Amino acid sequence: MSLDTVAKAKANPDTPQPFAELGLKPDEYASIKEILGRRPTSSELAMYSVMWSEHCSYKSSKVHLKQFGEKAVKTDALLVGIGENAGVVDVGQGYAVTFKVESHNHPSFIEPYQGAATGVGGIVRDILTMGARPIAVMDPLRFGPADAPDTRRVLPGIVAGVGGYGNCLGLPNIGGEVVFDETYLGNPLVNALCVGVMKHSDIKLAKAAGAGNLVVLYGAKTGGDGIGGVSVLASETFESKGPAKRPAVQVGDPFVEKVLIECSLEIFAEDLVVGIQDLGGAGLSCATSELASGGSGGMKVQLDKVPLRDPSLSPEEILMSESQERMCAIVEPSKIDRFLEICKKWDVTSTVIGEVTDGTHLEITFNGELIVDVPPRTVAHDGPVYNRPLAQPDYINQVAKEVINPPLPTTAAEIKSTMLKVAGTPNLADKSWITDQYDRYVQGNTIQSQPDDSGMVRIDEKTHLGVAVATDANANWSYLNPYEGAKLALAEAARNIATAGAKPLAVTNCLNFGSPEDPGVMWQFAETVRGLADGCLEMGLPVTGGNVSFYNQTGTVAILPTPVIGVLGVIDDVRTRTPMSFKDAGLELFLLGATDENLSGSEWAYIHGMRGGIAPTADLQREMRLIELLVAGNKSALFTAAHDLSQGGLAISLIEMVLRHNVGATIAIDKPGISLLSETPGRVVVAVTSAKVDELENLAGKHSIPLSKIGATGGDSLVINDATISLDELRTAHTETFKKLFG
Amino acid sequence: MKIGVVTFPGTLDDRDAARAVRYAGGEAVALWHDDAELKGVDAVILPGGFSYGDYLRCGAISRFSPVMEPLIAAAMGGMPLLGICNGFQVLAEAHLIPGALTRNQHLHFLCTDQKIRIENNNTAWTNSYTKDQEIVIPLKNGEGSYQCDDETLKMLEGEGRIIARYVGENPNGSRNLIAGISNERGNIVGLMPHPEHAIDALTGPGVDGLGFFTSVLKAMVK
Amino acid sequence: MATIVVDVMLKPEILDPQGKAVASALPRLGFTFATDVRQGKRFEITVDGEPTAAQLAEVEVAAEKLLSNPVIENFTVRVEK
Amino acid sequence: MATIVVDVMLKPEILDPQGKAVASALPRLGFTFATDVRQGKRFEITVDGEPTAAQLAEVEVAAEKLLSNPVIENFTVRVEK
Ligand SMILES: Nc1ncnc2c1ncn2[C@@H]1O[C@H](COP(=O)(O)OP(=O)(O)O)[C@@H](O)[C@H]1O
Ligand SMILES: [Mg+2]
Repeated sequence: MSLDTVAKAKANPDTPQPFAELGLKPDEYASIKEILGRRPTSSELAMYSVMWSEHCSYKSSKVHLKQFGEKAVKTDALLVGIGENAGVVDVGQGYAVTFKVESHNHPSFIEPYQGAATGVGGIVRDILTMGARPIAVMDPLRFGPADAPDTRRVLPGIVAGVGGYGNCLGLPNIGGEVVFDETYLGNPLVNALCVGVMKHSDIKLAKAAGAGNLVVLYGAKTGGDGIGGVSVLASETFESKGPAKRPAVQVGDPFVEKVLIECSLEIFAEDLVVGIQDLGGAGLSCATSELASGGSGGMKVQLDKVPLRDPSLSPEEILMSESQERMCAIVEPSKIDRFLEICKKWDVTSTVIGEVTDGTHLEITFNGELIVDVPPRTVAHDGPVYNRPLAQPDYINQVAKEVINPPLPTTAAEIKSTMLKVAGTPNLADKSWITDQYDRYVQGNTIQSQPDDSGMVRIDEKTHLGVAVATDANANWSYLNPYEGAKLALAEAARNIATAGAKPLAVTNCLNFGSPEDPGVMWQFAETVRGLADGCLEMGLPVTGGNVSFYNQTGTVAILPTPVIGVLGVIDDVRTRTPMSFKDAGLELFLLGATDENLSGSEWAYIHGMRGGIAPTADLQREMRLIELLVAGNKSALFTAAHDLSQGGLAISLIEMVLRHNVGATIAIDKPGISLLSETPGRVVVAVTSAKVDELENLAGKHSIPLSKIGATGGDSLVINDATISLDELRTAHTETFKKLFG
Repeated sequence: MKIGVVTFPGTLDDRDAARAVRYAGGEAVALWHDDAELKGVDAVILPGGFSYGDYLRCGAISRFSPVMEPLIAAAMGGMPLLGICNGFQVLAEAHLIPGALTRNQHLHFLCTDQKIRIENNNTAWTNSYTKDQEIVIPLKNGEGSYQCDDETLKMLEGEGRIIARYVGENPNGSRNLIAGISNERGNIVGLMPHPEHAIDALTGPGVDGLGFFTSVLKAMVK
Repeated sequence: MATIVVDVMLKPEILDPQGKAVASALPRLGFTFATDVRQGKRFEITVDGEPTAAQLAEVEVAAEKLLSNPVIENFTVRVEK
Repeated sequence: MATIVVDVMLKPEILDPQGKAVASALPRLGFTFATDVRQGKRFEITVDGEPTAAQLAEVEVAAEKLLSNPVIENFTVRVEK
């Protein structure tokens, strides 16, 4: 079969086409024919099939995600909302910040290093595309059991990939998560978050406006990367002359991306582009159709002009290729020379591949023959929408009946052994084995990074303005109650920012779930979105963007529902941030927030193989009062330190605080088992000087947050009631776990 | 005092190095790898990063950049030249200082707050420190293990050209715990850890790194 | 004592950033002979005595399992000299 | 079209942490054939037509100047097949 053209499609309407192999349903194929009034050409079929895939079209999630828009609070702080590559938030002083989290789960299971590396590369390009300079990355990760052989294959590779790519780009890694659970064994989660900063006037959008403007492809050459999976079939079906199997794995070139970033920022600074789009999933199919539909719809592209790394690629493959490190810009003819000159300076390949027209169709030719002629919106935005059946799974009511009663320590010996166990359990142990492989210093603006509650970067050296970001997901709670789980993760992320004194401003999310074709999973998903949307509305925080990753399951077993929530906040003067720990003896330690019996879904229950029970209910009004208290206390320099309580409860928070600067503490608490191990949300440990205790009491009273004194700092041990654990012992337990597991 | 900071494609810590120069009271001048031009600077810093992606060998490709020609000539003539991390690797590849930097023994990238001891405070870049002063500055690299033959090592030791040594456990397998060395004259220094990330306690482990930059300003006054 | 050599190269269709960097550095230094450069790994494995067929078979397995990543790389095994 | 291969290995006296890591991983996987492993680089350089003597001499120069670092590495150049 030679080149399939629009003319041939009209002449031979009945040529059979491999739509099913490309993942399209018969009715989806039928609606393509209806849109076009003829059968699609093979290139059009390629475009529709990738753009209408779950990954690109959000066809199963769309009906739910629209709540983020519908329920959203109206806020002037949101400069660009959901729908663009990433949302943009006003952080004051003329600065805007953009941030987004995305998944690269499946590729990272197949090839951990490259999968994770290209995950970082992809999210960074999303941020760059908005016109922003990327300034930091984070990496929420999930793995199978820490001691499983496959985790030993997957984890070091993923960590090396995140570091290998991010370090080479010069982006400080300012935080992330590492959680182990057996449901992730065949489905590790690699979520990557990037933050970027720009001036308001620098915001760029993906739109191809202005007839006569040029379409420029720049960056790496196009190869056969990522035309894998379903598309391997496609390339066989399309009879390319190339290698029988196109690589399903994409290999990243972080050096090319670093140069692409600097080159693009120079181009933006001279205001040389009208619109811009990165090439991510679905490659050119996505970039051209999205740019065109961002404008009037008219665009002409000469596909044979695309610079190829592999000359054997067919037009269909060029359209579908997911080769990394490419961007597509719309440039006015008067500015093209300067554009190409800057590309040359950076040694970046750039090619004019087409132009914007005043028509309404995206027309793509190959060697002069018309192979695509479509209304671009139908490719980019009008994909199928499914209202998938959903049903509360049976396990929900079953696990709710389970009694969660792990053994609780009472004697001094039990308290000590519990603390050492908590310090060393993989989910709570020191993560430096991982984070030491990431550059946290580059750019010289990192104020907080691991092991702080949130990452914080300075964005203006003169005014000291900064932003803080935290990501959180509590999959155990989401499993028990996805609605509450989402709200609780939101609250936790917001709290993690507020402990440092930053004011939460905006939310991003990456929703990792099993198969949407499973009504139970779909219910988990719907409940999660409803919870997050309700939570954001209540807290007055807009969702600025996010990502959905479905089909994370091994056979019929889905991963725990894992909504990773990222919250971004602003702090006017980073020099005044509240640190997570103390350097001095003689400070008083208080707990903000009351402790109930919340062992369901706790790490202590997980350690004892207990998964059921009833998740806590999120009290967002209380969370907001706590956040206000923390921000107000920071403003008045009340706190010497503040640290959030979450997974692992008070036990691990105390451990982290005393080990940070090697200053111990003496703690006196009632019911030590529950006090140490319960994971009641909405709690923070703060350290204040004795002179500030009154002020703290007043502030807590004013915000109606329970306050209890739990101890004081000092010494070279952590003393809890009559149990004494030396810091050395505690440190060994906390730090040896990862070294033992991963070498 | 003008101090040039070279940017190669893939350089990352150029802005940090320029900031450090400013903090020390100097004027930072940006130099571009492709211009064989030193713009009248009094000293030059080759900053850290992954120039040319660290492909082939770290520093191997950058070492042939046009800016290197006038730079090598100037440095041979006594102009102070500091190579930090990737810059150290460029100096070694250009054979301005002996030895080579190889893969960390543990094969991982390592970012950590590292204690080092300043063993020679008679160079253009270390005269602000006292001899044997111990300081903490970030170390961050994947190929920071200093290697050379026995003869070179003996020479470096004998001539006091090991300007800084790691204190405590060897972080990367460097011979004799070498963190930094100088040329014979003491104007060219290669240093693996990053003083430019330790000039402000807000953003680094402390301010111990500032001395490298104040040193060169003093050296030039002399 | 003999040396078994395992050469590991990225599959031809996989992007090779290192080879690419070398290929573009060569002409800058005035070397114009190369139309393409690929960079891979070479393992020199020392074994006692002459390598047996069984040993070589074992090396093949090790090359597949440990020395290469079959998702993106090919390898060859041979005895040197 | 021919392929010129340049093999670059660390000099025997230079520490080779990658080779060492492989050597110690092999027995853990049950492979006992190796008494030592060294890891180096292999460059496959594609040239148009049959390589000439002049070209090979040029490759030698490039190998010495760019592809290897003589302080720590040795190299060999040969035409494959
Ligand atoms: N994959 C990772 N990358 C970077 N930082 C991480 C990663 N995993 C954990 N961290 C950091 O380690 C610290 C402790 O992690 P964790 O216990 O999960 O925090 P929290 O309980 O506040 O959610 C945090 O600063 C977190 O950002
Ligand atoms: Mg926290």
